[in-house]
Amino acid sequence: MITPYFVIIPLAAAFLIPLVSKRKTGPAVLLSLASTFALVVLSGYAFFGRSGETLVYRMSGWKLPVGINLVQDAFSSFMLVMVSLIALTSLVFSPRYIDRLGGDAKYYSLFMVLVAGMNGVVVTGDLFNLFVFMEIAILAALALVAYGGRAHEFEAAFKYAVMASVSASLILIGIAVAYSATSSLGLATISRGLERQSPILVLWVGGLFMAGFGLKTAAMPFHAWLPDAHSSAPAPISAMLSGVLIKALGVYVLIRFFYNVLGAPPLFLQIFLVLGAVSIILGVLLAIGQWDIKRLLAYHSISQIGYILLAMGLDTTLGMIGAVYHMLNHAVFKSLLFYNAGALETALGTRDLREMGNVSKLLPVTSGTSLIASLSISGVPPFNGFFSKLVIIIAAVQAGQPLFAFVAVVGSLLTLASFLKVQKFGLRGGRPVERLIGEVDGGMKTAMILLAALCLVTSLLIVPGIRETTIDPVVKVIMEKTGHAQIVLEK
Amino acid sequence: MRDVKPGLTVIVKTVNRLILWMIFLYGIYIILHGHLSPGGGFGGGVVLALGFLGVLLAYGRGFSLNWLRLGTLRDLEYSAPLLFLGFGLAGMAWGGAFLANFLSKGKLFALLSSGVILPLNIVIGLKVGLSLFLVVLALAEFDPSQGDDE
Amino acid sequence: MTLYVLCFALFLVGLYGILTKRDLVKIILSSGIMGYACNMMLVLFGYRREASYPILEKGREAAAMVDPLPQAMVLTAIVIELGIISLLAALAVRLFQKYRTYDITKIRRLSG
Amino acid sequence: MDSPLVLVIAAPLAVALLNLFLPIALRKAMTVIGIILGGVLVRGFFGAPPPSVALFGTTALSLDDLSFFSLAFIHIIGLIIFLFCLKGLDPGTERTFLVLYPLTLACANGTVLSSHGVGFLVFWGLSGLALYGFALLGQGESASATAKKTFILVGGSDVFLIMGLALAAMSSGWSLFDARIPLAGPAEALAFVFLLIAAFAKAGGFPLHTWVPDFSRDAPVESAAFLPASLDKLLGIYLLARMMGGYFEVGLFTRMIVVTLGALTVIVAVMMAMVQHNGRRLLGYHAVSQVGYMIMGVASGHALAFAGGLFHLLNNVLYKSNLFLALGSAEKRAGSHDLDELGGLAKAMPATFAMALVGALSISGLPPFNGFFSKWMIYQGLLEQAGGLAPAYAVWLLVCLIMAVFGSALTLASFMKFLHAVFLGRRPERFEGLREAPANQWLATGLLALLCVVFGLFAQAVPLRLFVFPAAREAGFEAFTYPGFYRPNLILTLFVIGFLAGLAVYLLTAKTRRDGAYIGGHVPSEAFRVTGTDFYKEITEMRPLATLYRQAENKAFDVYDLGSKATFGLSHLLQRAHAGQLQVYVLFILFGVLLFMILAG
Repeated sequence: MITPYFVIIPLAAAFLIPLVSKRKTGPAVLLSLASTFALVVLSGYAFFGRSGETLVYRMSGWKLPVGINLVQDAFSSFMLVMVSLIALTSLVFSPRYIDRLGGDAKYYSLFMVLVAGMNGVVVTGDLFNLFVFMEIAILAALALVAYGGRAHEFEAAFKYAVMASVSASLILIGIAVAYSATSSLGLATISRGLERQSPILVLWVGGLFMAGFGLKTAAMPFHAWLPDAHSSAPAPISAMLSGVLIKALGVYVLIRFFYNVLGAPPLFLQIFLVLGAVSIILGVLLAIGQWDIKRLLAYHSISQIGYILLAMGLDTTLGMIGAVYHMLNHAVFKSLLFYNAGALETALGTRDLREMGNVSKLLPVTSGTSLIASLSISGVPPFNGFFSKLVIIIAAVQAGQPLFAFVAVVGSLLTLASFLKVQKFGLRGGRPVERLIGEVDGGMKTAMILLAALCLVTSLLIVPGIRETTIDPVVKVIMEKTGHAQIVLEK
Repeated sequence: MRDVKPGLTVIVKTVNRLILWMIFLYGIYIILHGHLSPGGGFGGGVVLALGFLGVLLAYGRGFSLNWLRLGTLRDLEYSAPLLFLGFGLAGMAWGGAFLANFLSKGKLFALLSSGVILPLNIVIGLKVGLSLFLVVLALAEFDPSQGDDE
Repeated sequence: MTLYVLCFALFLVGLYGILTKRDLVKIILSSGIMGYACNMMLVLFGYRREASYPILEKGREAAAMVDPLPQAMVLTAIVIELGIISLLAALAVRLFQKYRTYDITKIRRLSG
Repeated sequence: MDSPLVLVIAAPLAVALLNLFLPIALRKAMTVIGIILGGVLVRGFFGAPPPSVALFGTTALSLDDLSFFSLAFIHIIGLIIFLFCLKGLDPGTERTFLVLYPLTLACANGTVLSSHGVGFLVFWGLSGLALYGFALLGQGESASATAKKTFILVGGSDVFLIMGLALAAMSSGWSLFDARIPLAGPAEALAFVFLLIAAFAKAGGFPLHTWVPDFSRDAPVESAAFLPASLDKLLGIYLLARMMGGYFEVGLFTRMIVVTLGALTVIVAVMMAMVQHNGRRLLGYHAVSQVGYMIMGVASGHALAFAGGLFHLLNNVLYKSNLFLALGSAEKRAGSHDLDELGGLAKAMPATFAMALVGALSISGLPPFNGFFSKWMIYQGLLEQAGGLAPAYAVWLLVCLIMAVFGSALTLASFMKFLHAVFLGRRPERFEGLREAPANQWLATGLLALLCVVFGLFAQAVPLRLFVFPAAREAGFEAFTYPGFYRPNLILTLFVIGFLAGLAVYLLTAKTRRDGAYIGGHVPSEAFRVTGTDFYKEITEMRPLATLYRQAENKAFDVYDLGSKATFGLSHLLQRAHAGQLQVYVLFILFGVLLFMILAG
């Protein structure tokens, strides 16, 4: 049984790191890289080797409804692959960047706690356990946002922390209501229990969770922490936050809870649609006016999450394919974009687009990969973003929601506009840059090239034949809805 | 000006000296009886941390840090969760699942009973006590009057 | 019922604090109050009328007990809250070092 | 997978990938080989269309006469323009250029061969991406802004295409070739509008045309001839022809709207073209204005006009790339594409001048060149159609027609200015000793000019019979009757006779004296040189036009600029809600929670 190792490995690494590396960061880097690599291999094995199977792991041997169980199905494995991949590239990117901030081994330790928290959320089958892992991840994320030690970083972390504690309270009340109604905490047993409850109660629980996890997702009225936090964090952490944290803690939980536990109640699907549409448009409108490159990227995270929410709200298989696929794609290109921003910041010493210029000669890797990432996020073929947006728009039209499809279309157009703005001012502007302040080192380049290649490779996932082994099992798990609880309970 | 000794008055110090070991004893008692009565690793750990906190308040930072080795404390704190994970893995190896019991369960209401819970409580107590103390210590290190305006 | 209403009132007190207070420390305390309200709610949900504490003792029959699980959850939630609050406190001190104020309305370098 | 259809796309694609690693000389050789290989394959399709290619259970690629029409000319024009590129590319950007060129060809081939909507989308978007790539190669100060604008308009229209095809697929599936969608419900109407947006943005139709002149000014001149003047027209009008010829069942009113847009394109662009001081921008605006005729022809729904529209597309591709390349030759020698700085190059570059003259006469619609023939077909078709319509519609159509004819006259005027400014007039002193353009360049423009003449003289025998009429038939337009009387050979004979007579009169009777300019005894200096751009200066000062021109200069009519202003305004408004106030942020959350609670009852 490999499921618990997804939490054990990063957690052990997190606490081993400060023990083995006192002054030098070398061992810390090696240890974290090694453990993340192990996670990549494990999750890859879990996803490709045992795809379609639902594994249930009972902690200390206790059965449901008493014990805590870990559930690993295709959807969890998919998320695990995503988290580990982005974490690996983020760690490859980190060393030089963190050294520049005066970094020490604590960074890597916190990083591994973050990974452990996210993995925990993804593999757990228990509601309260999920809450705990979520808080672990949030705590690590808060500390990492403030890691640079500058004024605005503390500010962002503080605001994020206050808002996160509000949402934690909401989630806790939701858990309390769910527990009082069903006397259990396992997701599967709650799903069974809520079927017998009055629909009003289900709506209340849903509303509380929607608000609580909506904040982690950064859907539109709950988004205000995101641009601050994601733009203030060190670049590799921004990549982790925007790339996977909002998905592992937000989207994943929303899908899991509303589809597999509540069985996709229509009211919430409507809410998903509306939140998604609002997030797409307002997020991208806010983004296009930014001059700080990382803030611009952060607002785009809101807008792209909107696409995922919109696709989730369609309640069709095609829509869910779009949502899952876009989730992976967004993780890839958004992380890459944040690495680009980090590399630019290292090389030019500024994040303001107006102070940058034509660096395509001086920084060929950065500008090349950022072009690829920009085109991906704007939905230009042959990159991955095109295909997921295509699927989402087609799904929206086929689901009889052309209005929402049109919102997605307009959002895509504005996304393109704002990323061409980044290209024009940041990387290929008229003003040539003579001199670089810092050097973009091999690790950064490796991370960027890796993700740029992934931008192309992941577009293959939509090809029929490959899709059957990658995205389809994930979607199958989700679209089983409450039937999934039955499978878990029977194990 | 006479030079001010760090810490509080001699009364506090004396009382603290007398009471400290009792606090520790109480904390350890709670930790060890976690599986029998209310309490356990977390509660006991907090009491332990309060004991340390007393020293810190009474004698000041300098003395406390001399008295306790910060590095050792940190290492202990970091290794506590590792120990916890170790027990979990041992459960996997011998008990069949993560954190499963692999020790003898003993007799009900005896101190050495309930298998793996007792050692886990001890580990948790260690972790909580040290963590809390270190958190307070870290907060005490800040000097709001110092700092760089940005 | 009264207890639930009071719990909710406590929650609102916390929320009110976060929404209206300017001082960082008061905001931290308010968020703590909100957390406590939730914890109490959780404990209340596990309460059963005329039941005793959920501990098995020598010489005592296993009678009706309140639900122990919410209490365990509350304990965990408290630990988490402790973590968040200590982090918030640390951030507040560092914020003061940087901004020379505890007023949250003056700490707004990130906008737009 | 070994179908020749796949090979037509794969060959240039493989060349593009190979070119990433080869030295420059080999890149050129590979590209030539790739295009010729493709051309041979396409030649093989003539009369014997290859079987369709199926992918994942649906027909992905297939060839009908309309796609064959586009495919053939993609190859012809690709080869000729590449002949021009063999020598004289900008060394700084040469390497990338030689990768993008075959890539663009591959995408264009893929676009016209895709019968499945998704494949079409992918190739269509890729060709837009290639366009952006070329735009990024531009060197001037405004090049990066132009690249941005180009790709926002062209790439942005792709998402509308996605939406349009998705909506259309609801009623007829994903096949582009054999669908007949009635414009009945709002979904179909919306699909039509979205596809129209995509086609207009690609081809450069009003009001989405504004990227064309900018791109023409800033991108490398070869790419201006290659993309906005040729391939993008081929693709955009290809899509429009598909839409109008069978994909949708279009009603009269819709046709009239599109025809009106076409007429507006003609007149607006040509008015702008006339006052340009920059040669490339001038040609760019004309590239837009010519699209207007194609749109009118293709959209009108009359068989002859449809064929005329397609024929005009071919002709435009020929003479417009000819003109761009000729200007490019001049520019590479003289170092400027500003009409005010050029002048008198005819003596130094006689071959280039001759070719440009043919192009200019063609575009202005002078018989017997090809431009006249296709315009004539369109006019005839429209006139005939107007005869069969209700009076209101007939008047409407006639107004459009008059606008188009007027545009044609202005085109002639504009090209007189162009020729004068570049090749005639007095030569500035710094152009002494300029040499003729390299042979490959005037050979390329010469080939294009030759084709212009051939297509004009033998229109019936060659292009119409072989390419245009089959394509129009594919779109469901069958009866081609010529109501008027036009015979190019006769016209040519009359012209030649007239010309010879004039020459005879000149040689026999007149005694001409040649002398320098006399300016009251002053030494003629640069300041007294009359540049071509002054011809139409008054137009910009004429009374209602003056305000319009001023507004146009401030980009008041530019969709792109209006859109960006609106967007940034909204953005600014929203930013004020995110002023860093924690309390406000928490209120957002509270608002959301209350909303959910209310919804949950």
